[in-house]
Formats: sequence, structure tokens, C-alpha cells
Amino acid sequence: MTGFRIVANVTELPTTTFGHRSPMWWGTIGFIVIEGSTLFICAISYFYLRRNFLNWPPEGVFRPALTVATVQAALMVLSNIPMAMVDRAARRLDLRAVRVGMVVCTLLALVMCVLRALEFEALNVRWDSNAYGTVAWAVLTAHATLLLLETLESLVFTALLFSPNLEQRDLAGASDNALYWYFLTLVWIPLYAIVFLSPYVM
Amino acid sequence: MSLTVPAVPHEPGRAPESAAEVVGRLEDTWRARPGLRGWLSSVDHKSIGKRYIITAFVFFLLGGIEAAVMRAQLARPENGLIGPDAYNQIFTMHGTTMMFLFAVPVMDAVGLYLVPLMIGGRNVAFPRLNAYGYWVYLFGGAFLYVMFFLNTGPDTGWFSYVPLAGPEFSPGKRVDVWAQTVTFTEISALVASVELIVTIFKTRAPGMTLNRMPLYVWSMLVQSFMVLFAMPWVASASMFLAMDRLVGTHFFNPAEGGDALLWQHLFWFFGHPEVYIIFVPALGFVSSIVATFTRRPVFGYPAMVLSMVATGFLAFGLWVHHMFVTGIPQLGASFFTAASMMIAIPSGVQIFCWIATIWSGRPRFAVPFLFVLGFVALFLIGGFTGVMIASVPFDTQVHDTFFIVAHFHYVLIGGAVFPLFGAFYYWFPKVTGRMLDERLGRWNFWLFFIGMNVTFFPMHELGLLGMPRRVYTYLPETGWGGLNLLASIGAVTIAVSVVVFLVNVARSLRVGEAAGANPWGADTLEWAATSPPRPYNFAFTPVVESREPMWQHPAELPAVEGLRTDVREVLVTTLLDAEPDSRHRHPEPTIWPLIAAIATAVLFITLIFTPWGAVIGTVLLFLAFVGWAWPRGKDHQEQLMIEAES
Amino acid sequence: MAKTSLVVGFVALTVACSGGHESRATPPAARVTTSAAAPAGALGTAARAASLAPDSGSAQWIIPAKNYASTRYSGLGQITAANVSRLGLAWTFSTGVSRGHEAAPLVVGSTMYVVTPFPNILYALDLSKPGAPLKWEYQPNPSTASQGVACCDVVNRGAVYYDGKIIYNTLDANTVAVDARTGKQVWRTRVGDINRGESVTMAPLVVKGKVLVGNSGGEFGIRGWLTALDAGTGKLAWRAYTTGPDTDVLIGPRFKPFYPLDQGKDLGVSSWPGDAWQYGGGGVWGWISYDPELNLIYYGTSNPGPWNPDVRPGDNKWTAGVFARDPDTGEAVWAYQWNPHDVYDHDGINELLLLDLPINGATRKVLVAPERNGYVYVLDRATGEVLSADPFGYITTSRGVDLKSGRPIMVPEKAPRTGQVVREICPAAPGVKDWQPSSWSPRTGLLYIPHQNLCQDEEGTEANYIAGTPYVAAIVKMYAGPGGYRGEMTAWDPVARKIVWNVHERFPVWSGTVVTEGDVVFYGTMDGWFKALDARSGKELWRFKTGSGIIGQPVTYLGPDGKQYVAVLAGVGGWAGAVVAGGLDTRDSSAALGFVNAMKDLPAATTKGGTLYVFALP
Amino acid sequence: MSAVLQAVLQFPGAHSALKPAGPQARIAEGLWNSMYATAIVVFLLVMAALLWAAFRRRRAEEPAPDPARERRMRRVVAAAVGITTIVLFTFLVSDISAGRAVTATPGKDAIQIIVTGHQWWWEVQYRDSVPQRWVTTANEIHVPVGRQVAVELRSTDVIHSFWPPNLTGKRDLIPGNENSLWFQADSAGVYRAECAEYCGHEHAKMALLVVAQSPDSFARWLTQQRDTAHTPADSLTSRGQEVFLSSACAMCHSIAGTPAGSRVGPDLTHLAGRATIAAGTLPNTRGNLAGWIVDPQRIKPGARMPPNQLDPADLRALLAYLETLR
Amino acid sequence: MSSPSRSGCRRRRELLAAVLLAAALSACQREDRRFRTWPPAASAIPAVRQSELQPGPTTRDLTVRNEYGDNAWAVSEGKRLYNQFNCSGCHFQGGGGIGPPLMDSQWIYGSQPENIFATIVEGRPNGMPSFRGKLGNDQVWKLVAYVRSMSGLLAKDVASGRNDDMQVRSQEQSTEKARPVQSAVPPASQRP
Repeated sequence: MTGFRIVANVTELPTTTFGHRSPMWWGTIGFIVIEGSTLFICAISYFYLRRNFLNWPPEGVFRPALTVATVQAALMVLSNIPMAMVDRAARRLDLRAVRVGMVVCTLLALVMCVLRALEFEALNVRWDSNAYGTVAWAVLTAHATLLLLETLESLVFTALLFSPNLEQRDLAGASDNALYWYFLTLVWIPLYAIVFLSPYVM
Repeated sequence: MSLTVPAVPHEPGRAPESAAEVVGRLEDTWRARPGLRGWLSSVDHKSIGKRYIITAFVFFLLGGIEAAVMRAQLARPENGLIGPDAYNQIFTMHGTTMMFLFAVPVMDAVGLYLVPLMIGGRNVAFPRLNAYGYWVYLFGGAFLYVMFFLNTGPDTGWFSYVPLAGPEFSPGKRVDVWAQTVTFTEISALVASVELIVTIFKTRAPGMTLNRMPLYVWSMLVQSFMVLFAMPWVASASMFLAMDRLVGTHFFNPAEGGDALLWQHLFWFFGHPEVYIIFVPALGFVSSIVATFTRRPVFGYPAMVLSMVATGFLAFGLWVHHMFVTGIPQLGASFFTAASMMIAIPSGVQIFCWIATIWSGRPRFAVPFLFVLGFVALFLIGGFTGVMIASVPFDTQVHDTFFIVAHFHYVLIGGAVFPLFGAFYYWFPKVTGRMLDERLGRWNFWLFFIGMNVTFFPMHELGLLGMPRRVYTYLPETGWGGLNLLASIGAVTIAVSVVVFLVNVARSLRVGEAAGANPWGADTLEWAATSPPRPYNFAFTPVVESREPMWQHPAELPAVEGLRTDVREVLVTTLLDAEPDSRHRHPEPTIWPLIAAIATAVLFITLIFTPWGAVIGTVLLFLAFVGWAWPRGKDHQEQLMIEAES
Repeated sequence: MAKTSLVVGFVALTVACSGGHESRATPPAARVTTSAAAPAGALGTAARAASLAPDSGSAQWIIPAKNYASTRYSGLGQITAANVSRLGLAWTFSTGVSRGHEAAPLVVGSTMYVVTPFPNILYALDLSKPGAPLKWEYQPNPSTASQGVACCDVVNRGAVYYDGKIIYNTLDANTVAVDARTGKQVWRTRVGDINRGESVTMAPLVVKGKVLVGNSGGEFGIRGWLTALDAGTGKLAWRAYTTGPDTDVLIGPRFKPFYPLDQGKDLGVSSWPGDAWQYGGGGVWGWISYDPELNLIYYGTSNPGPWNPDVRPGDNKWTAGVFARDPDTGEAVWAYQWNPHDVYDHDGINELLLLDLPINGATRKVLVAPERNGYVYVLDRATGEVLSADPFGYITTSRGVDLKSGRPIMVPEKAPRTGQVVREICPAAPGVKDWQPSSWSPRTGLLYIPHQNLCQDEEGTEANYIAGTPYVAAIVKMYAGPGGYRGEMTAWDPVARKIVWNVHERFPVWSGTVVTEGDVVFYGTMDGWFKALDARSGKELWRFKTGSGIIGQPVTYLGPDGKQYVAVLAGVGGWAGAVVAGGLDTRDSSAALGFVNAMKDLPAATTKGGTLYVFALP
Repeated sequence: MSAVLQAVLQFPGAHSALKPAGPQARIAEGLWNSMYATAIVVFLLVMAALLWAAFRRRRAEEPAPDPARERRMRRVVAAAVGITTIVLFTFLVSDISAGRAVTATPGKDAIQIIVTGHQWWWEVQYRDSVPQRWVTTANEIHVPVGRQVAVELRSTDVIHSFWPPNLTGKRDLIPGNENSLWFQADSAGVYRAECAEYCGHEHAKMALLVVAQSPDSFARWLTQQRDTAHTPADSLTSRGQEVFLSSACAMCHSIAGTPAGSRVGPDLTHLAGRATIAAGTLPNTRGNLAGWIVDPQRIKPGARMPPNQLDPADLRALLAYLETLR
Repeated sequence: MSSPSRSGCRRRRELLAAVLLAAALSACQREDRRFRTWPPAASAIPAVRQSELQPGPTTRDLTVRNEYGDNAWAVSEGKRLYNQFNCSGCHFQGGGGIGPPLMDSQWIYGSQPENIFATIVEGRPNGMPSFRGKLGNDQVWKLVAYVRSMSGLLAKDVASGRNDDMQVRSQEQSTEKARPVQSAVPPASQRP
């Protein structure tokens, strides 16, 4: 066995880091890439299958209704404000602000889940009606799955914030959660444009 | 070159610990839990890695048995050994096993074992996720084989083209089993890739700048990125297929505006990089072995790194060359021909660099090095045929024939399995503490090398003579009998060589010569650990000052101290220059990854039979992750800080 | 208007009226109406029906089309736009059969004859007694198996009175002649074979002593024909096939089609691949008209089979077209295909109204045909030249008719093909208008077209001809066209070539129409309303809810008591009503050749039935 | 016809990409030859270099990394990479020009054929401007020597791939995507084609014969194919026809000139004129035909042809009748 | 003496084993593809009871088990034959048209496999043709299995998914079971 010659000491290094200094942040980026790819694939498929149709949506299918989806899109964008506040509070290690912010955001996520259920209704087409319906549902479902997972995660995390076992480094989790939230809500904007707006222009 | 670790002074009030003290404390803190539950709860990258490697190797043997059955059936024309139904299942199982259950996982497995050691870390970045990835993989593979023995083995080929694999032409659940197996293995591969990327990015030993990373670590980094960008495609595609089959969606129904070619695009956008996902780590094996056995660093480090990165990029530009006969426009085809030829250039660079290394080094012809030499010969042949089939007019002749079968076996066996066997011989002492027998190893190599060529070289000829792939039999009038018999004889030879390998391993485990920490006199950090390494890998985190730390400091490595020893703690460094940045808590062993993997399995398996599976599985999975994430017990040091803050 | 009166007067002296039954006085010659504004001067003076023979006068209704010119115009004027609102139920009669009742009741003298759908019972009702009691009934007992080869419900479109006999067809391809007085069978001739998919649902026509009968089964791979039987004995006089060599189609030296593409030898074979013409459809299940002056009969031929066009390249002559033949010998004089290589099941069997219309300043002998493909054609009935063809519904399948070649200009993207769904095919398979006959009033010069507004999605599938089983090879799903309504009643001016008014209905208007001298148009709807509209404005004047959806042909007659009556059969069914008549499952959009998808709400709107309703003013 | 049979069975080159009989196959073969030769040369050079590098005699003590030597090596490696690039570029240029030549659109006078893939047989139709002159046959394409043949490729079920190696490379038949190719036979002969895309149980037994013949004999063949089947002349064959029409046969197969018009299975109007049955699986002999009718699942397990339990006398009559379908 | 809890545990284990075994066997049965064998009751089936009413004491008939009813491949073959032999021409995809619907709960001539077998082979008076001699018994049994799947009478993992065709009905494997009702009256026209 090779021996060691001590050349430095790392005792003073911090144990809680935020952003790209934290491995979990990179892990989150990794999952964002994976899930972003999945959504991208759904979007690609959407345009690929578009080529097989004369009209889009095909004749006999109504265009999607816009109201709910537009409210949802707006909500998604705006929800970034409280989430950014959570993010900043976490970096300040301001537990109280993080708690309040996470409660607000979790409620918002629940509202989004409800809106998502209504958005399926608003598509005006079933998944098994034709390939248009299929791929529109696919985009929506793929994002809905992520939304659902994020909602559950936020719920658990919020509960954790009130747990006696909370540790300081868990606050880094709030920051990572915020990162994922930015992705989840902002990626919806192009997807919203594809599923709900593009049938009006293609 | 000066060390870039910030000069943190020794704590004045504390005496430096003695190495023995530290080791004792680390042994206590990092000890594996006892018993079955402890075994199931392990999050150590080495135990997970070993399980991964053994599991993958078992699948390799199963896939090999399937191959043997196929060669037996094809040994003579109109053979009645097995009928089309069994044959079709078996060839699909062979392809699926080798690609999804052996080749990718085994590369990840070796990486998960070696990478933390090579970069001087204690474990992978997310150890529990790592355990979860393994369990998911195990369940996926086991599920496939259980279903296969229940006559529900997939039978539409490893790329399951629709509409054949669609609901109309593949009734029953056979294809669903395939689709979900793919999903299982995708999850494990994606998990492993995130794992490896973050491990490499954030937990390298201080001083191991990107520029000093061993080539093998580079290869795993490139491979992991490729997995990250390639696997979601097949995961999505297989989910689309499963939904077409279960709830009647129309992704691939041409009548309702779906598209059979959409499947091919999605699949090959994954499927082509897949080959390189298998091949790139092999480049890392070869580079490690070449350096060690020529006793010099690999020539042209920057060129090697760049060519691996280039391979990684170019691999994503080739998928359409699997679709040259689907009637795509000529112009598009030309682009993909050019890209397919271009990818030969980085391979050329690598081969020339290795030859230069060998030429200028002092080679030792140990078994790992033999496998490398064999690799070069076989991979050249596979590479040449690869360039040939990039040509559209020629590809239209040999596409989907035995020529292709020959081509990709040369690439995959020659290009990946030979280096992998070399790697087995090379790192076996590190993993087990014992050397493999050289004489048996030579038998292993030569039988494999000869068997490989006898089996697959005639297949080129068969393809040109018009033998399509995936035929369960052929007519005597075709005149393919002789070459097929030859190929079958070659298959027997390969089988014998694998048996020799197994004998070698079994023998070595019992009576093998004990290996020291660095039996080969190699250059990378894993050889600084004991053989086999302790659960914490290194008593102190080494500090790296060159690309060949073990050659630079063969006796005593520079290292840092100051990580806590009373709890599991690891050092996090910066991305580019690997400067120490923070201390990071390492999770305790836990059973929850296994539970989460069981929940995942329930999700995917029930989803084969009912859409409600999604609901059941999600609920279970949620519960499992709550259990996973919920903190148990507290660390007062940490707790106090937060109370002070709030 | 004077000329019109003359025409109507002439009506009284017709060939067939010399029947032998008592002939009642014709109603007073049409009054010159002063109340209604004459639509167009030129029209009022020049337009007329070609020849109304064998119209036996306004009192009776002895053939379903009323007269040889197929105008379905009654010269009775007691019921007028002004008083129709007071119309009330006079009496009813239950047929005891609950499938689709498409027939027109006949009134000959003081007897009414009603033919039911399968099992094709013939009832004679005595109009001279109160409540019109049953005189006799005749049961032809057709083969029950024949129900299996009736594509679109087991309907019958009516009988014809000729020479003391009621002559009609049974579903199992028999033609029967029954003594009008006694109800005894006079003769019975088997004209087709159900094992080859043949059935007969059409109302025959008797011309110069020949009973003209055609077969149904365009969805069963039949080979279509029109057969002439001797009216006295039922013996076969001649048979003219729709497809096959010229000798079979009765194409000889007299055959002079107008368009070059219709000229040539054995086109009925050469426009088909292999022996596809042997089972290529082209049945004759619709209406026949006759012009005594030119001595020509006119009839349309049905769709080519199977629906999936990929298996039958070529023009598929002479399906989905029209023939002009000499009734004595059956020789073809000219032919024209509405839809060469029809790809939409757009049969050409609709009623052909023989009118003399002022076209470009000259009165021309024309044939007016509101066709399934969505155009009202005006053809020169002597030569077969298309004078005009104008859309009267929503069409996406073609962009008009090229008058030079006579061919419709098809939209290739809308052509069905194997293995791919083609969407929004408008009109759907039943066309803008199906069999349900329109009527034409010489007083308004308007054509009253009952029709539908349907589109469909279609996918061609693999075709497999097995004799006696359906040969369609298409999956179809119909739905309402633009606007969401499914039925329409359109008044069309064939001279100005435009819609004058039109009424939307929830369901397809699957019943026939009749227009009277009182300027009232009668028709029924599938949800059971029997309606009267003002013939000039289209305003609804009266409605009555019957027991079941109406798909029958209304008639009007003068009762022995001198009062004008209006009669119609109510009994939903037919292709459009199969969902109710057959008890079909609406979860399958392709059921009943896709019609069910457009009629999913019909079961909630009506139930099965089979009742004759007769109305009169109080 | 036995001559054709003979040719198929005795001539192994009837199915080889290396015995080209048409322009496209010749181009592909040319590419193969040049690439194969280049590959051998390069392989030998690289292996020689490798073996030399590994086994060259070394001085006892070589200084490990000598900067001057490293520089020299860098130059050599760069040169080798440069040569590799040039070789690949040459390949690329020749590929693309060959690709152009292969995919050039066929001339106007090309024979128009539609080939439809079914699980597991081929339907072949010859187009004509007059629909009546269309010809439908199965598992056998006759073409005149020296004339282009344009093939439209369709599939009604799964993906198949049409591949006569001696004549041209393959092209997939994809449901929902129409494909086409053309080929030309330069010399008379019988060329075998296999389905090259895995298509289910009997992918292995889905072959097709391309019979290239002189323009005259092709024209004769085509004319003959347009005939409908003759009415049976004797009692045995007319009994056979009766068996055909009254049994399950007529549910799937058609014989022009009889009421059998089903299109699920191959058109049998000229069955006796074909060299093979069961899509190139068996020579078309009486015994094979009998075996195929009675127990097709022994020959092609999973094929769509059901077993037929026929009375021996009926079977004899049926076979006699089928043999008249020339 | 074994304690009750232990024996209970063992019983549970036995039950679990039985369930697993059954699942395994059903998988085998579902996925089997026998090309050359004939189902047991293939060649001849005894006269089928058409009426519920029996003179004398009621006896239970031995119903014929159609092995194809558990076999996904056979059901899908049945679906193919259903379309190829133009069953779909009259019954369409189960909604009916010329013939009665097959996806609903109404069975005029019985819903048992042997009833359906008899209906196909013998034909029925109101237009159902007799396929005797035109189809092999094997094919008829496959058709029987498929016809039963149309109204959800087969297990969902055996019933077919959608075809690569136009979407006209929910796929068989998603069709809820319609409990068969014996309806004595043919929907075809009744005589007065």
C-alpha cells in the first residue's frame, strides 16, 4: 500500500454549498437534461407526425380551447417569483422565509395539477382518436408526469422543512428544488405554444 | 506544477492524527452493515459495482447460450432443432440481452467500480441512487428472463420495428415485456450516467484537473454524456410503443397519421450512439492497458481526448445510416454517409496513437495486452466494414444480411468485448486481490480470437451471397450450408474459450496468486488503494500533480486531511481545476433504494397489463421516495447551525 | 301559366290511365294563381315536365314517381299554403313490420296499396269505407336469408300499378305481380340470386308492357343489371348488364355516347382489371324515368365494388352512371358516367327528372339529376350531353365538372387509399343526396331536394371477394358536415342554377317529397315529424309528429269522397336509420358502413315503427 | 418450366450480390471490389505497423519519453491520419457518385410493376394503361432482358424488404410510406430475391424469383398471364374445380374466370406456370403441392394457409385441376 | 404440534405459490403459438342447446372449453380472419349493420363458445350465412374466441389491441365485459 504525505487540511471547508458548487445541483441538471430530452422528443414527434396530415388538427377535430391553458402558462411563469424568493432565502439560510415560500409554491403546484387535468379536457380530442390526439396527449402527459412528481416532491420537502430532523444542508435542497422548478415551469411555455397555439397557425 | 489546494493551516489546537488512528476510525465509520439486510442496503460503489459486473456477466453467458442455440439451428439447412417461434424469441433475447443487459450495463458497472478509485474519491456522488440503479437493472433483466421462460419472450428483434411490434401484429404481452425491459435498463443507465458525470465533475482528488484525468475517466465521462443524450430517445420510443399497445394510441399507426418511420428515427437516434456508448469505455480500457503494459503514458493525450469527444459528438449524426433502404432522399443519405465516414477518423487517430505508444514503449505481453492486440485487429475489420456500409449503394446490398451481423459482431466483440476481457484480466487483481492465471488466459485469448474469426468472418460472405439476417432456417439450394456450419464451429470455439475464462476465474478465486496493491506497476490512483480496496477507498484523499500520479510518487502520495472520520464525509472539488471546495455528507447504507426499485418494478410490470399500473406504481414509488428522502436521526453539529440561523 | 294548365290537362289523357279501374274526374285544371308571385316570367312559360304519362290524373298515385317524368308533382290544389295549417290526421294503419319503410303507398281508384319492407307484405286498403279497412293482404314469403345480403336495411321502395296488377319486387330478388282486385298472385319471377349477393329493393317501372327491374348489391360484389319482364307473364324480355362486354350491356350500333371517353368497344370490360367486372357492382336499385316521345328509358347505375378503389383501376364502366335505353329492346342509346372510377360509393341511381327547360333561350329536352356527388346535373336527354352541373351541397372531393370531357375534376388528396385514413370526404358515401326522391313543380319551376349534409373519414382495407358476403373493403366514419346539421331540404332552380331556399334539419332528410298544385311541399324527418313547407318561400306551414322516423315517400290523392288526402309511411330505418331499425351499437363508429357514427343520437329521438299516416283537411 | 426450376436449383449464383446481372448491382459490386481491396491493403499495413511496434528489437535501455522522438511520432501519426482522411474522402466521392447513378429515375418506357408484401408472400401486379391488361401474379416477376423495370413497393401489414441481390440493392416496403426502385436485368436468367426485413414467423421463407427472359418470350408470358383460366376439359379436372370452389380454397384465393375472387392469398390463375410454391420455398411439383395443401404448417409454421383435410380422391382431382392452371 | 399462526403462514405461502403458478401458467397459455395442433373440441361438437327451457329436470350441459379463448395469438388470428372473411362486412367492428352487433350484451343464439361455433358453421335463418365446409374448424374456433372478445368476454390480457387501421371503436382489450343476455327475438324484421 502506498503511503500518504499530508500536504493540506480541508477542515475549514463549508458543508453546505449552493448552486454549481453542490453535487446535487449537478444531479438536478442531469435529470433536467434527461427530462428535457424526453419533452423535446415528444415535441419532435409532434412535428414529425404533423407531416402526415393535410390539416392540423385534422379535419373533424376541434382546435384546443385556450383559456385554461393560457391561465396555466401564466401561472407557471409567475410561480417563478415566489420560487426565486425561496431560492434566495435558502441561500441566506433564512428558514422561515423558505418555509413560507415553499408552502406557497406547493399550493401553486397543486393548483397547476388541477389546471392540468382541465387542460386535457381542453385538448378537445382523445388520445386514441388519431395521431394528432395521441401526440398532443403525449406532450401534455409527459409534462404532467413531471409536474406531478415535482408537486409530490415539493409536498415532501415542505413537510421536511417543518420536521425536527431538519439539517442545514437540507436547505441546499430548496435551492435545487427551485432549479428544477424553473425548468419545469419555463419549459412549459414552448410546449404550451406547441400544443395549444400551433394548431391555430399550422 | 504547484498544488492548487488552498493552504488551510493545520488546526492549531489539534494534533495531527496518526494514519493508523484515522484508518481505525474510518474502518468503524464506513463498515458495511452485517447480514442480508446489510447486504441489501449497501451503497458502496465497489459492492454495487461488483454485483453489477457479475449480473452483467451472467446475462452475457445467457446471451451466449442463446447465440449457441441459434448457431446450432443454423448449422445446417432446414434444421428442425427449433421452430420459427422459438428462434424468433431467442434471437430477440440474444440481441436484447447483449445490448441492453450486458454491454451497456457492464461498461457502466466497471466504470462505477473504477472511476471513484481512479479519481481518488470515496464513493460515487449519489451512492443511494447508484444502488437504486443496480436494483432496477437487476429487476428488469430478471423480469425479461422470467417472462422468456414463461414463453413471453419478445420476438420482434432487438429493435422491435413497428408495425411488426405493434398491437396488431404482435398480440400478447411479448413486446410489452421488451418495451418495459428497455425502460428498466434505460433508467439504470441514465442513473449511472448522471452518477458518473457528477462524480467525475465534483469529486476528483484535489489537483486532478480535467487535463490530468486518466483517459479511462475521460472515456466514461464521454460515454455518460452520450447515455444522457441518447437513452431518453429509446425510453420515450418504448413508452410510445407500450402505449400504442396498451391504450390504443396512434404513434405508429400509419392509418391514423402515425408513422412507422418515426419509430426508426427515435430508435436509431439512440441505437447508433448505443454502439459508441459500448465502444468508448473500451477505448478507455485499451488506453489504460496500453500505458501500463508499454510502461509509458499513452502517446498524444490531447488527441486521444479530443478524438473520444469527437466520437461522442459524431455518433449522434449517424442514425440515418441504419435507414438507407427505407427510401429516404438521396441528399440526406449523402450527408449521413459523410458523417459515417468521418467517425472513422477519430478511430484512426486512436489506433495510430496506440501504435505509436507501443512502438515507443517497452511492451510486456501479458494477457490484457494480448486482448488489446486482438482488439486492434478485429476492430480494424469491423471498422472497414463500417466504412463500407456507410456507402449507400453498397449498403442497400448488405443491409439486414449476415454481412451486417458480421460487421457489428466485429465491432462489438472485437471493439468492446476484447478490451473488456483485457480489463477483466487487468483489474481482476484490484477487485479480488488475486491474479488470474496467465497460461489459461492465453488459451482464453487465442480460442476467443480464433473462434471469433471462424464464426464471424464467413458471415461477410454469407451476406454477400444473399443470406438475410434473422432467418430461422434456409433452404439447402441456397448453398449457404457450408459457411454456416463453419460459423457454428467457430461459435463452439468461442464457447470453449469462455469456459476457460470461467475456470480461470474460479481457480484464481481459490488458489490465485495474491496481488499486491499495484501488481502491474500501473500509473493511476486505483492502484494506490489496497487490493481489494477498503470501503472508504483511501485513508486520505490523495492530491494529484500529474497525469501519472503513481509513476510520479510510487512510494508516498501527497494527500489532504481534515475530512470528518466520525461520520461518512467526502471531499467535493471544483469542476475544472479540482480545487477542494466543500465537505459533503455521504449517506448511510439504506434499504430504501431497493424498496424504490421494487416499486419501480411494480409500476412497469403492472403497466404491461393495465393503465392503472401507472397509478398503483406511482403511489408506491412516492411512498418509497418519501422513505428514501426522510431524514433519520440527526447530526448535532449540523442541527445546531440551523437552529442558530433561524 | 296557361301553358302549364294545358300540360296538367293533358295529364288526364294518358296511356296507362286506360287501366280498367274506375277513373274519376280530374280535378279542375290548375287555376292561375294570383296570390303567389310568379317566380320568373321565362320559366313560367317554358318549363314543363317532359311527359307525365302514365299519370292517371291527379286523383290517383299509381307509380311511386307519380309519372314517367318523375316529377312527383300533384295537380291537387285543395290543400294550399293558406289552409295546410289546418291539416289533421284522417286515419292510420299499422303495417306490423318495424324496419325502414321507404315505400310510396299507391292509390288506384278507391284502393290504397302498401308494400312493407321485408317480408314485403302487400296490403290493399279500401278507401271507400270509413277508416280504410283492409281489403286483402298478400304475403310473398321471401327467403329469410335474403336479409343477409341487404346492405342498408331490408327496405322496399314501392310497387307499381299496371294493367290490373300490382307489381313489385321482393328482397330475395323475385318480382311478383298480384291481381289488384283479389290479391292473388298472377306471376312470380326469380330475377336474381341471393347467393351472389343480389337482392332487389327498388320499385319497378312498367313501360310499354315491360316491367323494368334492377338489382341491388353494390356492397356485395354483384354484377348490376336492368331486366325487362313481360308485364303479362313475367317472362324475361331482355337483360342489360352494367358491366362486361358490349353484348351483355346491350350496346350495339345505336349506341352514341356524347363524350369520346365513353366511346369504344367493350369498355365495360377494358375499364376493369382482370375479371373484376364480374363482381364490380353497378346495380340498378334506384329510379327509372321514361320519355315516350324519344321512346327512351333513363336510369342510373350504382357504385362500383368494392369501395376501396385501389383494387379496380380504370373507369369501371358503366357504374355510377346513367343509361338511356330503348325500352323495347333494351338497346343502349347513350350512357354517361357521373363518376368514372367512383371512389366514394357515389351511386348514380337517383331520380332523373325529365323536363323541358329554357336553356340559353331555347327550350331543351333535359334530364335533371341531383346527384350523390353533390351536383345537380342538367343533361340533354336526347344525346347525353352535360349542359350544366352545379353544386347544391358542401363538396371537398371534386372541384366541379369539366363540361368538355364530362368528367368531374377530382381532388386527389381526398381519394381513399388502402391503409390510410382520408379525412373530411364531403359529401360522405350517401352523397349530398341519396335515393330519397325530389319533386318538381311546374308552378314554381323549382326542384325540391331532400338531402343530407354529411362528411366522412375513410380508410381502404384489403378487399376479399367471397360471393354472397359484403365486398366493401373500407372503414368509414361519417359525421355532420359544416354547420353541424345533417339534413337539408333545398329548393333548387334548375334554370338559374342556384338554391332558392333551404331548410336545415337535425337528421338527414331521408324521406321523399311531394309538391302540389297548392304550392305545398311535404316531407318527413327521421325524428318523426311530417312537415309542410311553402313551395315558394320554404316557410314551414304545418308539422305533425308521427310514431317513428319518416323515411317513406309521401303521396297525395283524391279520396272517393272528393277530398284531398296526403299519405306517408312512418317507420325509421334504411341506411340512415339502421342504428334504430337494426338495434346497432353506437360505440362502433364504423357500424352500418359508418353511418351510425353520424346518427348516434337517433335512438334517443325515435324508435322503430311501421305505420301509415293519412292526413286531410277537416 | 422445369428449365426455370433447374436454373434456380442448380445455379447458386442465382442469389448473390457478387454476380451482378444489372447496372445497380454492378455498381455496388464495383464499390465492394475497390473497398475490399483497399481494406486489405490498409489492414495489412496497420497490422504490420502494430506487430512491428510491438515486437521490434529494442535497445536495452531506451529513455522513456524522449521529446525528439515524440515529435517525430507526432508527425508520423499526423501523416497516417491525413492518409486515412484522403482514403475516406475518396470513398465518399465515389459513393455519392455511385449513389446518384443507382437512384437515377427510370426511363419512361420502363415496365411498371407493383410489388405488395404480405406476411409471407409477394403479390406482383403489372400496370398497363388499359386496366384490363393489368396482370396479377405472385412470388414471381418476369422481366424482359435489357429493359428497365420500375417497381412500386407497398405493404399491407408489416415492413418487408425487396431484394434481388444480383439485380439491385434492397428497398423496404413500409406500410403508409410508398417506396419504389428500378432495376434492369442485363442477361437472361432466374434470380432469387429474399425478404430482407424481419417480418415475423416466416420471414425466412418469403422469397421471390425474378425471371429475366428475352423480350419476345416475356411478351408471350405477359399475354398468357392475361388469359383467364380455361374451363376444365375432363371430368377429373372439373371435379377438381368443384373441389376448389366448394372448399376453403376459394375463401382466400382467386382464379380468374371462375367465381373465386378472393385476394387474401396469392392469385392462382396461372399457378402451374410458376416455378415454386409457398413463396419460393418448394419447387412446384405435384407432391409438394399436395403436401402444402394438406399440411402447410409443417412446411411453413405460422403461415396463413390453413391445413385442409381433403378426401384423397378430392385431393387428386384438385391437384389435377391446379396443374391445368398454366 | 404446529402453531396456528405457522400453519396459517404456510397456507398463505401455499396460496401465494398457487397464485404465482397460476399466473405463470396463464402466461404460457396466453402466449403459446401452436401452429399445427387443433383444439380439443375441434372436429365435432354435439348439438347445441338453443333454448333455456328443458323438459323434465334441468340438466347442466358440459360447455366446450375453447382453448383459444385464453390465447392472445389465436384471438388476434381470429380478428384477422374476421376481417378477411368479411364478417366485418355485416357486423363491422362489433356495432353491426347488416348483421346484429357483436360488442353488446345481446346474444340471439347464445354466447357460449359452442353456440357461436354453431352459428358460424350452421348459419342462422335471418341472413347469417353458413360457413360449413368453407372454414376449417380451427379457424372457426379462432373466430369464436375473437367474437367473444368483442364484448369483453375474454381476459383483457388476451384480447386484442387496436389494429393499424382507422380508429372506430375502443380496442377489445379495453372493452368492459358486457354480461351476456339471451335475447330470444332476432332483431331482423318480425312477421306480423
